[in-house]
Amino acid sequence: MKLNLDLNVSHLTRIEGHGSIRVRVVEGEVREARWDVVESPRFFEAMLKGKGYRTAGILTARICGICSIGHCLASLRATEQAFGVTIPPTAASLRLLAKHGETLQSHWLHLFFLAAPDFLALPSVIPLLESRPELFHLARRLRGVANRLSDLIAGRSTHPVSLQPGGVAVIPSREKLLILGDELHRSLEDISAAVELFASFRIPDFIRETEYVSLKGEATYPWIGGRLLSSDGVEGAEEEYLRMTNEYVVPSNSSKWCRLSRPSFAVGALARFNNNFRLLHPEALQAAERLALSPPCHNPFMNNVAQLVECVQVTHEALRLLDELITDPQGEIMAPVTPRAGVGVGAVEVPRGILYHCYEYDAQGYILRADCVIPTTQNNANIHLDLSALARRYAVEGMSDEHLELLCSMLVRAYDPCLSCSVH
Amino acid sequence: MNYLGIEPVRPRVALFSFTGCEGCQLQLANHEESLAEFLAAIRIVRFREISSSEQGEYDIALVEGAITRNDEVERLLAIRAQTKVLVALGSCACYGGVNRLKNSLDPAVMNREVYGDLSQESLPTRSVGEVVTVDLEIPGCPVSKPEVERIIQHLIWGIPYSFPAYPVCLECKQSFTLCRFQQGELCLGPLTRGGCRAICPAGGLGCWGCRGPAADPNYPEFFAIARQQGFSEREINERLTFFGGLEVTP
Amino acid sequence: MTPLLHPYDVTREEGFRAPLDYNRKSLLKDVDRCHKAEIVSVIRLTRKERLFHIRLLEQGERERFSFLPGQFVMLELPGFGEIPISICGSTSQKGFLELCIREAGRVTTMLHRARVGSRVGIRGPFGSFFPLERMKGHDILLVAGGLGLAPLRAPIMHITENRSDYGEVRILYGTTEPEQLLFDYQYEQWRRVDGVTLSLTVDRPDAGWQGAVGNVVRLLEEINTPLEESYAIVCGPPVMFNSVCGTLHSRGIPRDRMFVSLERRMQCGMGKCCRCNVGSTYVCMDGPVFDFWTVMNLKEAI
Amino acid sequence: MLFRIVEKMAFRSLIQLLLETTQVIGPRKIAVTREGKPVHQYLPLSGFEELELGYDTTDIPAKSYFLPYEENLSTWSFIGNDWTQEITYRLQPRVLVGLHACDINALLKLDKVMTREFFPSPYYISRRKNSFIIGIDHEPCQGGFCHWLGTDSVNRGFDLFLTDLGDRYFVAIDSERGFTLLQQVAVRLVTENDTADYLTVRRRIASGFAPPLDVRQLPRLLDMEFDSEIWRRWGAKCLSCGSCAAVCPTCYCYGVSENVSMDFTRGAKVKQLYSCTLKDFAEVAGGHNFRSARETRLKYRYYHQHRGFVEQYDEPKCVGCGRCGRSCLAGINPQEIIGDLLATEVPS
Ligand SMILES: Cc1cc2nc3c(=O)[nH]c(=O)nc-3n(C[C@H](O)[C@H](O)[C@H](O)COP(=O)(O)OP(=O)(O)OC[C@H]3O[C@@H](n4cnc5c(N)ncnc54)[C@H](O)[C@@H]3O)c2cc1C
Ligand code: SF4
Ligand code: SF4
Ligand code: SF4
Repeated sequence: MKLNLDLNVSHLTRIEGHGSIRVRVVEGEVREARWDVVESPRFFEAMLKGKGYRTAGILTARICGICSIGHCLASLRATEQAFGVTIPPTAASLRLLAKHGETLQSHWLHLFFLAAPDFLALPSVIPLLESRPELFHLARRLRGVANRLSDLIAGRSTHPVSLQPGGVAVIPSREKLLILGDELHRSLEDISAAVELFASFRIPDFIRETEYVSLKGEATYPWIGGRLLSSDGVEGAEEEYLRMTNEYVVPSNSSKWCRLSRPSFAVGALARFNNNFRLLHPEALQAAERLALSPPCHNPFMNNVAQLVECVQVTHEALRLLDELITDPQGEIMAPVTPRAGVGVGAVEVPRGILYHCYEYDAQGYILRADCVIPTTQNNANIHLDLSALARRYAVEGMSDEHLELLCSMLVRAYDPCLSCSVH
Repeated sequence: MNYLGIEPVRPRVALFSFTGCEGCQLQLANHEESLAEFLAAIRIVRFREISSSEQGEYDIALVEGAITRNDEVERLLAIRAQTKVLVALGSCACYGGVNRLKNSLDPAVMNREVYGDLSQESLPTRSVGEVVTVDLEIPGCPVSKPEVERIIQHLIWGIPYSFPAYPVCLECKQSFTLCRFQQGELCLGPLTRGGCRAICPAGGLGCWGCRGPAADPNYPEFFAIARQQGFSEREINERLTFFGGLEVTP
Repeated sequence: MTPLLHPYDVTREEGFRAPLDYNRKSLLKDVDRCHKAEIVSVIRLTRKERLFHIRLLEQGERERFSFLPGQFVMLELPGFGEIPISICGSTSQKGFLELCIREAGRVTTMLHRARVGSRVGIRGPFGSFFPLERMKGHDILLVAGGLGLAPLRAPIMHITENRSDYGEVRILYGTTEPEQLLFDYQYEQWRRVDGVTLSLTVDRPDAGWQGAVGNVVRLLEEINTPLEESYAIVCGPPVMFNSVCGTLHSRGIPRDRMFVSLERRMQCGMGKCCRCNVGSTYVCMDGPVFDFWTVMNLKEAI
Repeated sequence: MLFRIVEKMAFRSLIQLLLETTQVIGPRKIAVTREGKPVHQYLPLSGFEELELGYDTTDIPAKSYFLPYEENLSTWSFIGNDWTQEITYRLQPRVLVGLHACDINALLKLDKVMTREFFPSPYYISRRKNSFIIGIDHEPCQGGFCHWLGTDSVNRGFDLFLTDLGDRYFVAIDSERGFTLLQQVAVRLVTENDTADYLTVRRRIASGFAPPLDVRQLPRLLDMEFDSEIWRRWGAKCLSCGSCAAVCPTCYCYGVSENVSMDFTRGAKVKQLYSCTLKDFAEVAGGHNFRSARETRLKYRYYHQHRGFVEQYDEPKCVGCGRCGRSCLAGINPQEIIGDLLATEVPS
């Protein structure tokens, strides 16, 4: 049993943004187990006020360099809901493709660049270039396809250009779609290799009963819009997002916290998996089985695995969408947009969980009020409580300081937190 | 490459991020075709976003993000004191970027709106160059990785790099893209420094000016054109202030 | 299916693959291919200027290569760029070029780091030349400012090597500071040639400076023999042209007997890129050497 | 020159036949402007249906198929202290169909610069000779002034040239390969009837033009008006964006830059078409700029078009297609500038 411990990880590495971990055990008792976001606050909600509706999606993309497509899509959806615009089906397919590109590039980034080094006992992927080049190139290839998918559909993988109010502005040529489909198809083999790699990792075995919140899929695994669902049984419409999030400010944190049925809840790949696993593609289910992930799973470290399962899912979905776009004659991609006064909410499953944008517009299409609730914000309280539980369990078991520090860091990383987002 | 008898040095590169979206850092991990070569040409000694390793000294500091808090000012001063070359990476670092939009708001009101009674420290946004001396600015939101690669090569060789002097329009035409103005949209292409291959107009969006001004921007004529094409002062200025690098209408 | 149109291969054109000689301008050749050459020695002239001795590697190319004083080559640093540089050595050196280069930007900085033995590319020679044939039997005035001595060195060498063909030869050279004087190790040699005089001047003398002080125009004023039958060659920064040529004209030299070498941005040397274009004139083809009357007619030439 | 008649259906088969083995480039509609005007560009066709021969004009000329906006002049491989240089030229034939007289005249002017006298360009020549050109007669386009410059018709520089006679084309044949290719489909000899119809069409086209300005004085006027306030007035508007030269079918000036791959083993020498209106066009190392003022740069563009080229080749470089004026956001257009220089109103 461990009597005293003072763990202080300031500016945790291999996560997006600046956050710190603090665990203090005094005489065998966990006195403090904190997760604090110290990122500089950015005030996007205030900046959005008074901006025109065409600016909103472009501005909010800049909240996050990793999930800019997701922010842009949530923003566009909020705007379109407020104006009562329905985008053409082809545009919806293209948006979903862009979204899949982002999910893939973000998940691969997290899995290989941020999470994997812990399992391989390395500080980063860079040394792999010399020690295990095949792994480095596997990661490089997988991210490459993902980025090219987003680039092709959204015009650019970071800070998209073609996603605009009413639909999408351009549709890539048939030839380019074909080339990309081919490439994506060929990446399936690499994905299998990634699944095998992660199957060989020892994922820490740690369970804490958690409430999981995500979009509720109807016929397909959910990504953009729809009803909201919690694993504790709370359900709501997209517009009722406030009821599902209950944001509040905590001292010494530039990011907010959230709660629902319990003091904390979790969003992200594991939440989506737990709530919607029935809608997964057979190949994705098979990967889940190979990776020993089965619902409901309450091990936060398994979020990594859920992300990998989603990579399989999304690649197959993207292949199907590409196929449809190639075989079906392409229709309209832009619906007319006329501003009107109103409120709109857009909920989108971004890589780290469910993201909400809500805008109130005046009749000319200028924003009167904006609210964005970000996945990491929703996870903060849960990370905090997980840390306490983890510390309690392992500190008391007498784990070494270094090992505990690693485990705490891995726990936070498993959530793939995005702190620039969280202080938007 | 041992060319001309010159052995290329592998500079030690450190990455630091301040207020921003970390998208520019992320670009460094992108461009997969040449990622391995890129990582072999330099020695990354600090890259918090993807690496836990932190080793000693560095020759080049790539600084991303704008400066909006006192602790950031202190960190930045320490970096300046340690590095030979300080590069502002991305529009936030070069111009303050979108973060600058908050400078026109009342800080107290803004803080209350977002954080209620538990207000947060936040200074008016400054670019990196407004706080310390900057050796090189690489604008872009996000930066273009091929361009960053070229610039890193120039730093390795120790020879001057020059950005295109021409505005976005040239590459826009050269990409067979239809002028956004012809489609009835506003575009800052005529004012903005080229080199991005006019990626936004090609994607169906006017240019928002992320790369700052071209060599000889003709502001008066641009304002005249934008007004004559029916864009309101509000629209024009919303666009011109967006990334903080351009002038606004008088 | 047999294609309806036949491919055309330009490299099959007659003579396309025959050895490349840039003096034969009208032939269809792969004109962007450069002769490979080696830096055989580097001499530091000043802080910013070095003299590079460059030798074409291939013997045939070495034998074919011939130039006239005033012409330039495009010096290629593969991967870095290609720049126009006047040949500043003697026309009697075969396939062996002397280039005096100032560290100014991308390519030149890189070149200044190059070691002996490095391989560069040479295309050329290009451009017009000083009409030394026409000048035979006349007095010659060579006026240079700053880096302008580099293009002047080729005619100086030609004249000293063919001394009996020319009358009095006066070299007037000025720089801002004494330490910027190029080729100072050769002044004694030039001065010892019969009938050649060399006068130097600087704007800002240092403690050890014993020569004249001020602009090169001052040196001109000191000449008190008649100049009407002289030819003049003037090289230096554009601001120098008007004052020097103006003074020379007032001393009786017709404008079409004074020659200057113009500098413009150049990317090809072959009258294609237009960067050196002044109106209808390509500095790379019709120049860089022009008589002063032509220059006056080229709007904005200086 | 030989002449034949081709039925429209036969012409269609000819294009389809070509499409099976060869890249075919022709005017395709890519968008409509906010005023609802269709925009056409010369682009590779995937089927005959995409070809819109009745187009008014294209925003971008056919130039880029002969002088690409960006091209690799050579590539380098570095081996230790040594290097090798590799240069390739176009080998594949292709067809350009639907070029108007101005675009073919533009090629004839480029031919003068690129194929004659000094340093013929193998890059250009290989593309030119690998291009099979089918031109077409058309009604005067909006904003063109080719008839001021005598480029509204063309007698050389193409393989086939069509004139639309309703159900059939009157075809002028100017090359052996054009004549041979035409044998692939049913053609017939020209009858008196065809000739009469052809002349009617040509008369109709000619009558569609507004009266031209007389531009013969331009070379001298450009010298005389070198310091004119005309340039200050127009120059103040110029955005130095280079669009005018980019869309000009005869502007050929360029810049060269070289690059090295990230692993330092390969390099390339890349040519990019440039424009004399761009700020650093005449800038040299050390920062001196021979044309630092906008008005000077704009003036030189006109100087090269209407004086420099005339001095060299006895004809202006401009073909009067009007593209530079149409693409200029600042409304700087050759008709008005020429009008100002001639101190004449421009007839509309
Ligand atoms: C006919 C002629 C003869 C010359 N002779 C000499 C000589 O003997 N010694 C010498 O030191 N310099 C000479 N120069 C100038 C020399 O060409 C430039 O200093 C050189 O091009 C600078 O290249 P950079 O890449 O170092 O500079 P950067 O500023 O990096 O220039 C980039 C590119 O711009 C072009 N460029 C820039 N400046 C010039 C310029 N002045 N002239 C032409 N192109 C330019 C080149 O393509 C160059 O690669 C001559 C120029 C001309 C036109
Ligand atoms: S779209 Fe923008 S960048 Fe492109 S030509 Fe028009 S104004 Fe210039
Ligand atoms: S087009 Fe404009 S906004 Fe877009 S990348 Fe280029 S400079 Fe930036
Ligand atoms: S004339 Fe017009 S198109 Fe040409 S550079 Fe000036 S503004 Fe651009």
